[in-house]
Amino acid sequence: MAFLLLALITPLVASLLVWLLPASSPSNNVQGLKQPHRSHEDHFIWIGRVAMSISFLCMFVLWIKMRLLSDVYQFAFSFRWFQFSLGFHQHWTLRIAYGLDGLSLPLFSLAVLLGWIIFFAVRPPGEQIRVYTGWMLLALFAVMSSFAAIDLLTFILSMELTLLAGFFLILRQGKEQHWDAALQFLLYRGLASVFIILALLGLAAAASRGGLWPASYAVLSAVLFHHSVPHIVFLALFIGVLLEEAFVPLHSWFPNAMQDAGAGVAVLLAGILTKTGLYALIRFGVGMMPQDANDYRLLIATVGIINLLYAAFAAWSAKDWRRLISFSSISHMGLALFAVATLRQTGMLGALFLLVSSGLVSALFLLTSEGMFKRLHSLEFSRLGGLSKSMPIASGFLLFAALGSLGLPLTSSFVGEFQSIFSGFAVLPGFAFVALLGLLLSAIYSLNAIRKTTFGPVLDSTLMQLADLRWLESWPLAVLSLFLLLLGILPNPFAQVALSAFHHLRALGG
Amino acid sequence: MVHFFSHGDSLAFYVLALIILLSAMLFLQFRKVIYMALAMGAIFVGCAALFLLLGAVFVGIAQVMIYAGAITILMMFAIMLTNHEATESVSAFGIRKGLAALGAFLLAVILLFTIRATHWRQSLVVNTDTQHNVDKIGFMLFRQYTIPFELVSLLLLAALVGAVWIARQTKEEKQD
Amino acid sequence: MTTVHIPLPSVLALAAILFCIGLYGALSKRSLIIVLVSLELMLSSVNINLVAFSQLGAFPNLRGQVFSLFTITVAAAEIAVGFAIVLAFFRFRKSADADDANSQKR
Amino acid sequence: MSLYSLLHAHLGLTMGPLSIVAISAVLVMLIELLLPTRFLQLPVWLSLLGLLVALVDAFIHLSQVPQYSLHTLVSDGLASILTCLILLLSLLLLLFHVDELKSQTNQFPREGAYLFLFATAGALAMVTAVDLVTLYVGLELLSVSSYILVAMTRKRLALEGGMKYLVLGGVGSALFLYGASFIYGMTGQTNLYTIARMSHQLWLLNPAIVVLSFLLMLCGLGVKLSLVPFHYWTPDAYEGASASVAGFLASVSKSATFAMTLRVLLYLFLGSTHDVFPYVAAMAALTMVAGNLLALGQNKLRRLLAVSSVAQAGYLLIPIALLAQATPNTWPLVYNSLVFYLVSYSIVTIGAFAVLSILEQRYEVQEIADLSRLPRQYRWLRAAFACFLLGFAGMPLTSGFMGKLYLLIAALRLHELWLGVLLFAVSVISFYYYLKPIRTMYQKQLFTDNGEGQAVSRQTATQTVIAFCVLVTLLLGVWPGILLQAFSHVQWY
Repeated sequence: MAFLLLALITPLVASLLVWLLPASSPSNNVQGLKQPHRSHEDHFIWIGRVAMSISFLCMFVLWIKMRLLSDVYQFAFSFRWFQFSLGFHQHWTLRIAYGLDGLSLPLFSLAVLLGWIIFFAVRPPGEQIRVYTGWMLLALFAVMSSFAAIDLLTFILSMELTLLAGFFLILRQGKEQHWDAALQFLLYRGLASVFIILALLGLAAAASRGGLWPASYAVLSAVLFHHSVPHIVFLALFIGVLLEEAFVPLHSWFPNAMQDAGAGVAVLLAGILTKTGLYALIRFGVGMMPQDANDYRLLIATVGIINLLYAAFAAWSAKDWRRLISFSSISHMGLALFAVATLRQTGMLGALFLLVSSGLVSALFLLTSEGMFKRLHSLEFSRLGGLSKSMPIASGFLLFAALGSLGLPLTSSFVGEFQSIFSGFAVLPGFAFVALLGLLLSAIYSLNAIRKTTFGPVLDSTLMQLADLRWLESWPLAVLSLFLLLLGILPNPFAQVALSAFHHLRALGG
Repeated sequence: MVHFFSHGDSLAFYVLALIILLSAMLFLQFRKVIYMALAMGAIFVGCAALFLLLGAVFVGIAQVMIYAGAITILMMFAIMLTNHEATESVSAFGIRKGLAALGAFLLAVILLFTIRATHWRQSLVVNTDTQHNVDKIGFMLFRQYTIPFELVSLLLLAALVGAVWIARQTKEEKQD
Repeated sequence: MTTVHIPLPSVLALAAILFCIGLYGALSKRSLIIVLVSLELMLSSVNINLVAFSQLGAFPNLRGQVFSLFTITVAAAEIAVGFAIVLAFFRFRKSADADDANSQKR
Repeated sequence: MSLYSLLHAHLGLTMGPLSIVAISAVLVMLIELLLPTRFLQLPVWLSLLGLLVALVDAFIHLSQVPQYSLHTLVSDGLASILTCLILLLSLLLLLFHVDELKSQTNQFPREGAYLFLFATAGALAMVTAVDLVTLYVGLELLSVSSYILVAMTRKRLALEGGMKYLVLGGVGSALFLYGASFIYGMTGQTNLYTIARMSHQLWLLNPAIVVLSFLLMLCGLGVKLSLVPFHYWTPDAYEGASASVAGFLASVSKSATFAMTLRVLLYLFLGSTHDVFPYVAAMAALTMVAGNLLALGQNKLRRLLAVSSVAQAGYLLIPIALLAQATPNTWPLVYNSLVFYLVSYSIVTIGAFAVLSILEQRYEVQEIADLSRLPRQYRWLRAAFACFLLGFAGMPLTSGFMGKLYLLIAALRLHELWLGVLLFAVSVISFYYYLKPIRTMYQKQLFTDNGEGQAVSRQTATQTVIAFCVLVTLLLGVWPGILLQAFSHVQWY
């Protein structure tokens, strides 16, 4: 418990600290205009680094102390916040409650890991470090807390906090403000949270007995296992998830936000924020409304496959790396959605692997391409070419990311894709076959992009004079690659933990 | 229909109602503001007579004094002080006018229909308590309705102060 | 005179017609003074209702008459403020038309 | 008998704050008449003192057992909580009215101070009375004082706004009164408690008249609440009035009228039938949708706030519409959610208008686009305004979110899901227009103040009000328990 609390609270405290510390006046910097690495707001980013390192270490402890095959929420703690009165002697008590199980621990860890990497790998322009660090820490806290929440209200509030922090992160970067992208983010995700909140309140109302509304996950899933929920609740949740995950045809906010975002924000968006929706679908949809999930499995599978294919084609026709990365992330999430629709333990496991590895792969892609962007100020394929000669390390990481993305054995994506497709063949063979074709597409577009960027003809001589990634830039990439490999080679510990969560989703088949 | 004229009371009522409605028709018909105001005065006097007929003596007298007296006089002053040649436009079948007419007409239809459809329990024998009642009204005002009575006095004060402030001329305006 | 032989529905109908005429006047007339007086007409028809109920209703009592006294008083206060605003407004525009009091075109 | 023991007596409980406000109104009026013209601010400070005493009195008696006196006044939970709220709001409004008086552009007379008190007394009467006559007189006391307050600066827009408000408000009270006259006619009573006991019988005898009088009263109150088919006066009145008066219309007036609406509809009609309340639901839906759509096209700040208050009135109507499904067991839910949202909305409104008054006095901000003229160093003012706008929109961590969440929970609990869904859907739309001013404020081409703003004396009072409102908005957004906990001990009726 102490470690979970510590892991959660450090970013929050650090964020408050950043806001409370005075902003240093820019006048110090008038003399040294050309000092990209020594900024007057440097200490802020160090606050972020220290905070996330503490969380990162706590995460390891949590993994070690996690009891396998236990289907209760571990490290749980809660405190009462307030009550909504529902009538005479009828209350809805709202708690702030945290805990972890096999489903949330991997995603929680993904958030911690990527947050930690973000602070070491990305440095925003000097005058914005304070604002950026403050919001980023808050966003990380919010997303970690939404994974670790075991109470409806805690989840809802964390989701809303994510919205707020994400909005300001997208808005305040670079020289000018990105109102359109930020507003789009706010509207789409705001609408998503509207649907999800409605669904969750409907869930609580459906589970109410004698005027008491349960809000803790454990009680909810216990009560709801024996009672059916109106279909509209599940549909509201599903629509919310589609919006939240940027699924086709509700996806336009995601590539737009990614296009303008700085690298740190892009990693946050593609690596973590777009994973909350599927988490909610598994947690609430499959976990608490198994009957509805079963009734709508064809719909879910269809949407998943459509996304897989559409986003793969869109990624193929993308003109630059950012767009390709965003669509490839959507495509992976489509496969994960399909895996969820199989409603089998293997499928769920596959989906979870896909979520984590897609986060890792997107981050690896984004950070590597950011290294190129810093030197070239462009990520359009038409301006890249032959980088393997001048930037071998960067090209290597890019290639590795592409291989991870297309699901090469020994990477974690392989495990995910294999299990998803395997589970799919057992339940919905036709769909699984189409999904397999979609995976071929993903191989095509990733390798095509690699070919254009790293091999291919050198377009002009400036490309030849680029310096390769320095040690400071490349070690975070190495860490990411390491985790990608580790999960691919030794998936078992991870799978054991995850399976403990799926055991108690009793609705699932083999 | 026979009982219509079976009593002097109801005969008097229908005559009064006719007068009131006639004045109302004239009010709607007139174009000149001053005539409209006069028609309105006639309606108010008719209402006062109706109150007296119903036996509400105190209310009737109050109506004569306040409406037919004070308010009509005030209205005349207001018309004379502003543009006393003003007329309502003749043609104007504007949207506002049309909507207002439609709304008022619909409301009238609904009201009349509901009133007609309802069975009114009417007490034919009137309690003498309710007539020749000035002293009883006074008692009520100071017992059951003390609070609203006090509040109304506040209201009159506020209206007095406010009206004086808003309507008075400032020095600059006098120089114009 | 201890009984009043006036049919209650007729009185109510008269009040209803007057109320609607007042409503029409308040919403459609251009002269602000006439608009204000139309408001008074509406309140006056309410008074007819109250007095009628207080004498002819199912539960005849004096409350209705007291109520109508309050209405009359409040109406007087309201119209005083109204006329004051009309006068002040007239200084600006030399007009007391509702249309001129509508500088905001929606 | 000392004053203290008088206040503790049976009567003092129910009419203590009301009589304190009324008496101080008259006293201030007399003092103002005798005062030389150079004491501009003294009446306001005296009025503030009166309100403060009344607030303290109301607060001391907050947890007392409900009392009923003089056939008209009660001190049940709704009355005492709303009394506290109204006094607090008036206090805040008068406080920033002090700064308005100082400003040269405004020409607000010092008579305004006690007119505020008169209006507050009317509002207090509306929330404490359970008698149709008293309710009507209270409503009119509030309304007539408001008409005067709106028109008081005697500028062109003010007179127009006042006139429009007076005409439509007059129609509204006539409609309400007409409905009330039928209620009286059927029962021979004006007391809500007595009528409530007869209301079932009433329904059995003549349902058509019951429905008719319900609709008439609803429409009449709808004008005062600026519900949608009757909202035309709202933008004009808000635009013409000075900022504090507009804030008064949007907060005090609305709170009192909502409390009165709840009480009247509950006592008069819930005993007879639940079938009339769907009309309220329809009106709430219409107001929410139309109000939000109208607000999308507004370019002036004043009008934006005015139309947004129309939309907010739609949200506030939801609990009353929920009465259709409520049983005595769940009435507290209706009361709780309504009053919680009233508190949150009123505080946010007053904050917004306080910011607006600073903006208008210093930078003559009228249009939303003018906000870009704000100099760089007004960081706190901008943040406060953003906080209030987000509070209106219902952003998490502000009280608006908790208020809307509670409304939603109430709607779900009482099986009116569609109202809840509609509430959230239009809230999403509302983000668009509430973000417009924020967007303009935070655009990058901010400049530093070269002293070209109006030279205005320091507006300490207004700043205090703003700070207080921000604090409450955030506090209720983060920890609504303090208020909800208090509500759970309240005996609402």
